Amino acid sequence: MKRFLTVSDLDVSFKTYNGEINVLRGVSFHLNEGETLAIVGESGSGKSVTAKTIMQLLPKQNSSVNKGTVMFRDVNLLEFNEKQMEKIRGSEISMVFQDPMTSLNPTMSVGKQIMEGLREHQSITKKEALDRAIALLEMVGIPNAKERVKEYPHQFSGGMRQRVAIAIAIACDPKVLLADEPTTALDVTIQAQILELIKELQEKLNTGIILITHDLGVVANMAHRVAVMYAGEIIEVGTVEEIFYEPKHPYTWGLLSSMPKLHVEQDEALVPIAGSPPDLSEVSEGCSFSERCPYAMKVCHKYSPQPTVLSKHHYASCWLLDDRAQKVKPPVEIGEVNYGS
Amino acid sequence: MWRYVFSRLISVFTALFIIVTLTFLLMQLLPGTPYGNTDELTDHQIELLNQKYGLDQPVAIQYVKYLGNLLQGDLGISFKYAGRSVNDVIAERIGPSALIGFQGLVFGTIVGLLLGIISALKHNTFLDYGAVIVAVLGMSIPSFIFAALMQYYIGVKLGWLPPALWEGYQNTIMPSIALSVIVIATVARFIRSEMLEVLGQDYVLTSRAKGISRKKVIVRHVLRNALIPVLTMLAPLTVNLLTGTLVIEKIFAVPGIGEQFTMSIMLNDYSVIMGITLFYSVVFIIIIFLVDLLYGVVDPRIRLDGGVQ
Amino acid sequence: MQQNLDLISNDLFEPDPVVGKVEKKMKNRPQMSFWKDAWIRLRRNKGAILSIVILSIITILAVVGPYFSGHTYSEQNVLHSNLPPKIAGLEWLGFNGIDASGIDQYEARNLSENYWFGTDQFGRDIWTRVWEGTKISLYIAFLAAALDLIIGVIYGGISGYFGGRIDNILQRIIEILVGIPNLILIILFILIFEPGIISITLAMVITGWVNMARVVRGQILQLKGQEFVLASRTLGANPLRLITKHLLPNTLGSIIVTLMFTIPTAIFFEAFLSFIGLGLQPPLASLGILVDDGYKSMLLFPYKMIFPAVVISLIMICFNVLADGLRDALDPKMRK
Amino acid sequence: MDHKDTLIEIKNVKKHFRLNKRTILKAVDDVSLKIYKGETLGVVGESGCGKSTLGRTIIRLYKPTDGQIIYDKQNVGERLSKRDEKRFQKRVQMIFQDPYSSLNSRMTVREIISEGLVIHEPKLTRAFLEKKVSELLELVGLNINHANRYPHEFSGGQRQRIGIARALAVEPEFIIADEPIAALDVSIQSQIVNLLKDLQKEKGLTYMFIAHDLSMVRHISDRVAVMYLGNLVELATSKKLYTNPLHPYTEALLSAIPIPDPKIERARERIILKGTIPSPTNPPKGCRFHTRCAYAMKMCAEFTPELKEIEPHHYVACHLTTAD
Amino acid sequence: ACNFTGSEKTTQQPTENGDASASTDEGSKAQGQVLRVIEEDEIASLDIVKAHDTVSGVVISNTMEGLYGIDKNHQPVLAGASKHEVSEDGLVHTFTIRDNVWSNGDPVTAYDYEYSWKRTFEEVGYYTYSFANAKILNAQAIMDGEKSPDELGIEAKDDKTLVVTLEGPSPLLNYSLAFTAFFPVNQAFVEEVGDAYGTEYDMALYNGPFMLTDWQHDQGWKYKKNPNYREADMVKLEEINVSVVKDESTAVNLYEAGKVDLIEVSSAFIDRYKSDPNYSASVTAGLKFLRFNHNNKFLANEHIRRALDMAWEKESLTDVILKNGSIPTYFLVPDIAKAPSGETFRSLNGDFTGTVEEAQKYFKQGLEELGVDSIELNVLAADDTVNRDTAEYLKAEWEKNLDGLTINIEIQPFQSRLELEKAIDYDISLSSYIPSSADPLNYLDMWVTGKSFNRMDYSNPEYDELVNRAWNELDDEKRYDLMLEAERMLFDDAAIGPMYQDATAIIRKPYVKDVVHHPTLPQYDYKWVYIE
Ligand SMILES: Nc1ncnc2c1ncn2[C@@H]1O[C@H](COP(=O)(O)OP(=O)(O)OP(=O)(O)O)[C@@H](O)[C@H]1O
Ligand SMILES: Nc1ncnc2c1ncn2[C@@H]1O[C@H](COP(=O)(O)OP(=O)(O)OP(=O)(O)O)[C@@H](O)[C@H]1O
Ligand SMILES: [Mg+2]
Ligand SMILES: [Mg+2]
Repeated sequence: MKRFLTVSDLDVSFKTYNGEINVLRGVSFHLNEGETLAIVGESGSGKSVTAKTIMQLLPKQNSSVNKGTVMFRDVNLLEFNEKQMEKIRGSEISMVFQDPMTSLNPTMSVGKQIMEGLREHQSITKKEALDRAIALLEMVGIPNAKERVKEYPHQFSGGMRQRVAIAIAIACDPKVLLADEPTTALDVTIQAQILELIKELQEKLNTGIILITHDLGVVANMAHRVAVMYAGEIIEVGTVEEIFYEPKHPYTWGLLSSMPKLHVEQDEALVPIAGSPPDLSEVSEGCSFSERCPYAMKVCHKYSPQPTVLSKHHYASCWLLDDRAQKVKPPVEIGEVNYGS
Repeated sequence: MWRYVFSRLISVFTALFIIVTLTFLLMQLLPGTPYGNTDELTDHQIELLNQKYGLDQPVAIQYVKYLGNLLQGDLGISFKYAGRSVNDVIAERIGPSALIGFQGLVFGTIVGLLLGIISALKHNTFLDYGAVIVAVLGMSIPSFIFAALMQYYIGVKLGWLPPALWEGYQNTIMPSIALSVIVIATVARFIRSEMLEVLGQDYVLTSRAKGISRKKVIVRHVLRNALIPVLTMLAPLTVNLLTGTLVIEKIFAVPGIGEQFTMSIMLNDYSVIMGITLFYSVVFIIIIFLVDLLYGVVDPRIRLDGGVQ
Repeated sequence: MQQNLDLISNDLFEPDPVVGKVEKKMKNRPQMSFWKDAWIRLRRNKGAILSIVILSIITILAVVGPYFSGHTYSEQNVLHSNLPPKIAGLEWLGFNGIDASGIDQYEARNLSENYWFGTDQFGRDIWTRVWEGTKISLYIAFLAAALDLIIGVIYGGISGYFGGRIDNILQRIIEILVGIPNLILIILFILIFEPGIISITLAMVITGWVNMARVVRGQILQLKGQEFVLASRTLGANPLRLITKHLLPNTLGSIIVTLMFTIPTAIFFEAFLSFIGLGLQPPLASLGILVDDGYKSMLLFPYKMIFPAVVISLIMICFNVLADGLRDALDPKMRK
Repeated sequence: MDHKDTLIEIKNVKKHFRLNKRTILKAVDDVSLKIYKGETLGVVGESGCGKSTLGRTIIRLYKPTDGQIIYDKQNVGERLSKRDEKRFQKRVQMIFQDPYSSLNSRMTVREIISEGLVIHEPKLTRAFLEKKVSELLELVGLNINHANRYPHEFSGGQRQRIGIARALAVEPEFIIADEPIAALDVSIQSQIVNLLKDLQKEKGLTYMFIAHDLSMVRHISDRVAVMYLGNLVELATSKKLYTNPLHPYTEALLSAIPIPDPKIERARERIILKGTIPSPTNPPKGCRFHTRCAYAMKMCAEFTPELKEIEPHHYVACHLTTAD
Repeated sequence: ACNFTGSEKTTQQPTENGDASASTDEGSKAQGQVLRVIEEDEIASLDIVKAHDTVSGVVISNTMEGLYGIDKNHQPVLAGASKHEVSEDGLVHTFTIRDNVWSNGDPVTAYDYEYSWKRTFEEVGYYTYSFANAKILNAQAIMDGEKSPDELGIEAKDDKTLVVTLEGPSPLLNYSLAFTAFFPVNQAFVEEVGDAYGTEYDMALYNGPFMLTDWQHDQGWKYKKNPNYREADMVKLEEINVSVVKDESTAVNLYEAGKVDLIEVSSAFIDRYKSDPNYSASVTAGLKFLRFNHNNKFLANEHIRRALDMAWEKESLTDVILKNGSIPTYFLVPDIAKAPSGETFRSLNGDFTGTVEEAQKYFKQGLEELGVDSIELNVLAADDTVNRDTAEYLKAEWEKNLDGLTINIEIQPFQSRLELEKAIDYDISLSSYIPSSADPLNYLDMWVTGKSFNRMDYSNPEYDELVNRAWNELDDEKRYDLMLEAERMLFDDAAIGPMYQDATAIIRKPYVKDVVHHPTLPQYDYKWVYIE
């Protein structure tokens, strides 16, 4: 496996009326060919921003990338100009945007929207592009694709739009697919179908996928590795097994334990993580999770932890991993419980 | 769709009917006679004239007669251009008006689009301010001043184009440009404002994520979504341009219809007034109708036949 | 930040969970409505502020300018007719009293008095007339804007929002209003009404707002199906609220731009009305009339047209820059 | 759960959209069900099967093409008087599926959340409103710091929470939640779900909970309705439905739930639905699912199965079960 | 170059210099004897019955001819008639028609005259009043509906002999006969084309020095020399190209660009050309004056009227505002016609001038008589630049010089102003008059009680009597005495306020020679023009 997308030490900030907010703070990760990296984490933690930074699609007027590199193969995408990016976007790296409702042009038929990228990057005729668009729509499970290519996004249900967005993204067989919550609006059967499709695509083309999602089930199904984000930082990375069975960061624990379990009685309340996410406009001292962490120590409020290497793939940034810290046990469910239905 | 077009047609005819009726009635109130200067005509003679033209009859009868002729496509005979039929007067004059109007519209739209796009893309830069100022000058300085300046400098001093008259294609260039000024301003301003709105939308990101160049994104995605208000504003402008504009036609001595209209109202040339009003209203209603249909083409979400619920 | 791990003393590793203990610090922006917020944003726009300043200066000059010159707008002195502009100290800017044929008219006629903007053919002071005219044209501008906002926006809002049959009827009414020749109505007005500001106002009421109504309608047709509107409807918002709070704010960009077109149109419409007798009574003149009059002798006495045209253009440029600023300020997404 | 009061009864509701001259899209086609006071009815189904449309029809955003919607003994599917309408709007609220387009980009979060309050009680003081907004924001895991911001400054999940706060503001008794949590991370999902449940307990709220996340649906719902292509195909208490799904579609659905455990998830078998998904503009004759059903019989293509109560509180529309 | 006309029967070839960028250097001229001029409006009609605008007048008078014509010195001379005999009592005039042909080859006969004149009455032509003024028998009665057009006093005895009968002696007859209204038409042709007569260049027949060979509606038309004209060898121009240009600055620009040879200019442009050698101004018979509404409470007072006439400087108006060579008038009858003694009307009657001081005195007196100390008056003006400027000038002057006077300017569009004036619903009106012949009697006749031009309810029986006598006086000397007295009486009453005698300012290329510009309508005569 070749490591061909490396994001290192990315700092991104937005100017708002509340002052500058540092949305990404030293985000680093890499992606190998043919691999799926899932990014999970708090909503608002910067997952979408990370993806947009890679694509260089942040809103120009109020965002700035302060630091870091995005190495694609051996070039730094952040140094690319618009022209060079245009070549890359859609063909080498493509993205499915989070919101299916607004990410499609309301005044262009879905077919045209799919064909557009195709015709931009591949020298094919209109007819071929149309056939391909219909095929793509069928692939993502839209019935009656021949007729529906001519329809407009508002005539599609949310889930259908999302599938259209996916069709657009995979149209040119990209090397890297940034999928920002590609299945949130889909029901499970279609979701399964789409995930299958993505997997096939991956196998065929050796595509690297960054999958941003909240659905840990999807993560379990799809991901090879998982990165957990919190407040603009990656606080833990590891293979999917490592994250699910041996998570080391208290936030990851919190995430995993707040899921509903099919075997648990439904009257039992879910266990969310207490508190609310930090205000990114302030440069806080210490670990950003410290205020919500039940295991926090004094040091956590003072110094921010550095990634600790736990295995070849597994890193976590937490003071608990320091030798001096008391050993704490993760909550009961983690790693032990069988989720079978 | 057809049902909609049909019901729309009915209401359009109703509107036309009301326009014709009201104009006919209001016209009766205009002071004076259609015979021009009647200083030296005796009362008896005016009576004779009224009889001859049927103006001695009650308004209601005149009106019914007018409608009758109208249904047969006969707009009557001009008073001022004695003996010439209004159909002819309009037919002869509409060509030049429509030609320079159309050229002005096309030219203005193209230049306006370019200016507007530059403005929006270079938002709040000097290019933007430059384009804004050009557009604002275009709308705040009346077109006849541009026309006169052009005529003097390009037509007389430089001699590049004929200063006026209607002799060949070159004669259409300056009037068209003069007419385009307001179009440029309109399109540039509206495109700028709407594009800024649209550029912030998510689907613009999607299309850019496809690797479409900014230029193409603008042309294919942004422009179209920014088009609705431009269309709305251009509609009446188009009507005005195509049906002739008084000053520009006067300055460039273009034998157009705009000048004719004012003239006939001033001289009570009843049949010409009615004829041009009708003509104008039909063009107006058709263009507005087309624009309404275009709304739906430009933005398929718009459905005119549906109410809120 | 690579800290030296050894610097961190061991005692720091005592548990100290704070969950639920610390009250969230309230670092809050003062409560602001959309409008107040917009105003704050507008204040940061240099162009807009400069425009406000220039517009204020113009407004002040419109009020006090006529008193500076020592002439009234109607004072006629044919001995001083057609004098080019002359301002002591600004000769290098062209304010040198020299006419198109290169003669210093002030010397030629042996005049000691300077007319800053020159004089017209009646020997009236153009400076005074320009500012007097500005007063009227500003009134016209505000009137046009008010009509647009009051009639046009409401009309268009209702038409677009309710759609269907109401829209159909309202749009046909507009077509009728536009279809009936304006000039006939105006001539009838001239017969019935005294010429003056009220007549101008009435004439503008007939169709001055039509474009605005159509623009607003078009926008609202586009917006009314959006989910945020539906959301508000489920909250029980009545049409008034939906239109004013949800639809119009999202249409403001177009409303403002349309307004910017109505104003110059109105200024020259007034000139037209005055020319055929419905508007102002001469010798009172608005900027539009001054431009129209000056246009006739544009090549020989360019200053007669240039000064009023510059003032109109300046007003319009300021309005537009301000409008653009306003449009940005009213769009939360455009904030910097 | 036997003796519950019916809060809302949907009788043979249809909602058809006319796409063009010839095509009619039957988004909801003849759906009948009851929702009891204080319960949570989960609604699941394929995307595009008409869940949102059903919800929107109930809340009167769409006028039903046919059928009745009886809310508290009143048919709200038809025109209502101003007063009744207002009352209805205060009692029933909706959380919209799309957190992006359902927030007005020109309003601050404060204005968005307080809108309902202002509409229904125009006389509220500023201070009260402020307090209320602050409470609501805390309730959904945001804080008053966010009140002055505009929607575009928020992430998808944050926007969704704003939408939830907006719906809660008027203290409705019935909430139609159209995928309220799809865009949220699990922690906040659980926070919201807990919140909804707490509110339900406290105030006796009723929910119609539309979602794709079947584990969450199971967790929150008392009963679950399964829709397919505009029809209701199965309706049962969640326990029964999850343990004993009767409709083949439900079965397929349940088998496809992704499980957040990599080992199991990868080893697992799913029922993969075959065949193309039919279009709501031209639904298949007979049982609408028959084109993809593994057990389809001849009669399925001929006759439309009726929704029948197979066991207490368990309704299915399938010839397989009724044939027994 | 292509043509953009809707008309299909276009025969026009693009003119040599019609092509853009041809030659723009000043003074470029068309080849050969071609004159290029402009008109400010379209020809209304070529039919003398229907046309009563200046443009049509010029075209008709250059392409057709009546019994009399006007010579270079603006005097009537025999034209279509070779002989004119008058009966003793001056009532029966017998004309011998000269040999001449219509442009279709038909001879011009006496019947053509008879047919034409009667047709004018039948069709209610605008100029029937000039028949009445000329005292043609029964003209007035027909106009009043008391007699039928058939009974008009004209009869063709044979092809060559035409007898015109008058009601009384008519000192102005010859002048009148040169006017377009008295021209003949070809009966056969008129009856053949019917209503279309005069609507296209080929829908009319010509018997004058030129004939129209092309007419693009609203764009222009083209005259060609008429080879069959009786004096064809006198006509030097081969062709006249006329373009319709309504805007004055456009006309100037065309002239500057060398596209036309002759234009009229007014105030703003006169400044530019005043010292140009090609500039010339020629006075016309047109008079601009103030009508006072004699029914108005204040204006009924003679002193007020006199004050209003005297209280402003007429020179400034003509020299500074109008600048086109107009002459300030302190009289009614301009100096155009000469008395038999050779003296002009003005040298005989002098000017009725006054000073501002006198005006102020009169005004005070008037106010005292009225028992008020301030009055407010409206000035009615048409909505064109000249009238507006004049009104503005007057308002400022009056208000400056006459204490207690407030003037409101009331601008009205052409028709409305006319109606208001006719209804005598105004205080002071800016009016103008241009007679069809420059005889003093035309001017004096306006103020006779009940005349349609009076329109201000001025009535003085003695004056009426004087004018009436002048109408019937064939002895020119006596007639002049009567007229002189009448004018004095009018000014004694301060009945009107004369302003200025209009002039036309022209610039023309130096190679254009002998353009004759008559003081009365129609003004332009191209018969003698040639290109050098
Ligand atoms: N255009 C913007 N202007 C200002 N702040 C922004 C902008 N876009 C995003 N943010 C802020 O950046 C942070 C990260 O946003 P992002 O969209 O990456 O979140 P996310 O991790 O994708 O969350 P979710 O799962 O809810 O989509 C949020 O706090 C958001 O408020
Ligand atoms: N306004 C509309 N006009 C036409 N068709 C519509 C409209 N709204 C929805 N539809 C169609 O109705 C069907 C049902 O849509 P609906 O939004 O109810 O699906 P859903 O079950 O909510 O799906 P999802 O889970 O993807 O949100 C879809 O086929 C959709 O295309
Ligand atoms: Mg996101
Ligand atoms: Mg939905």
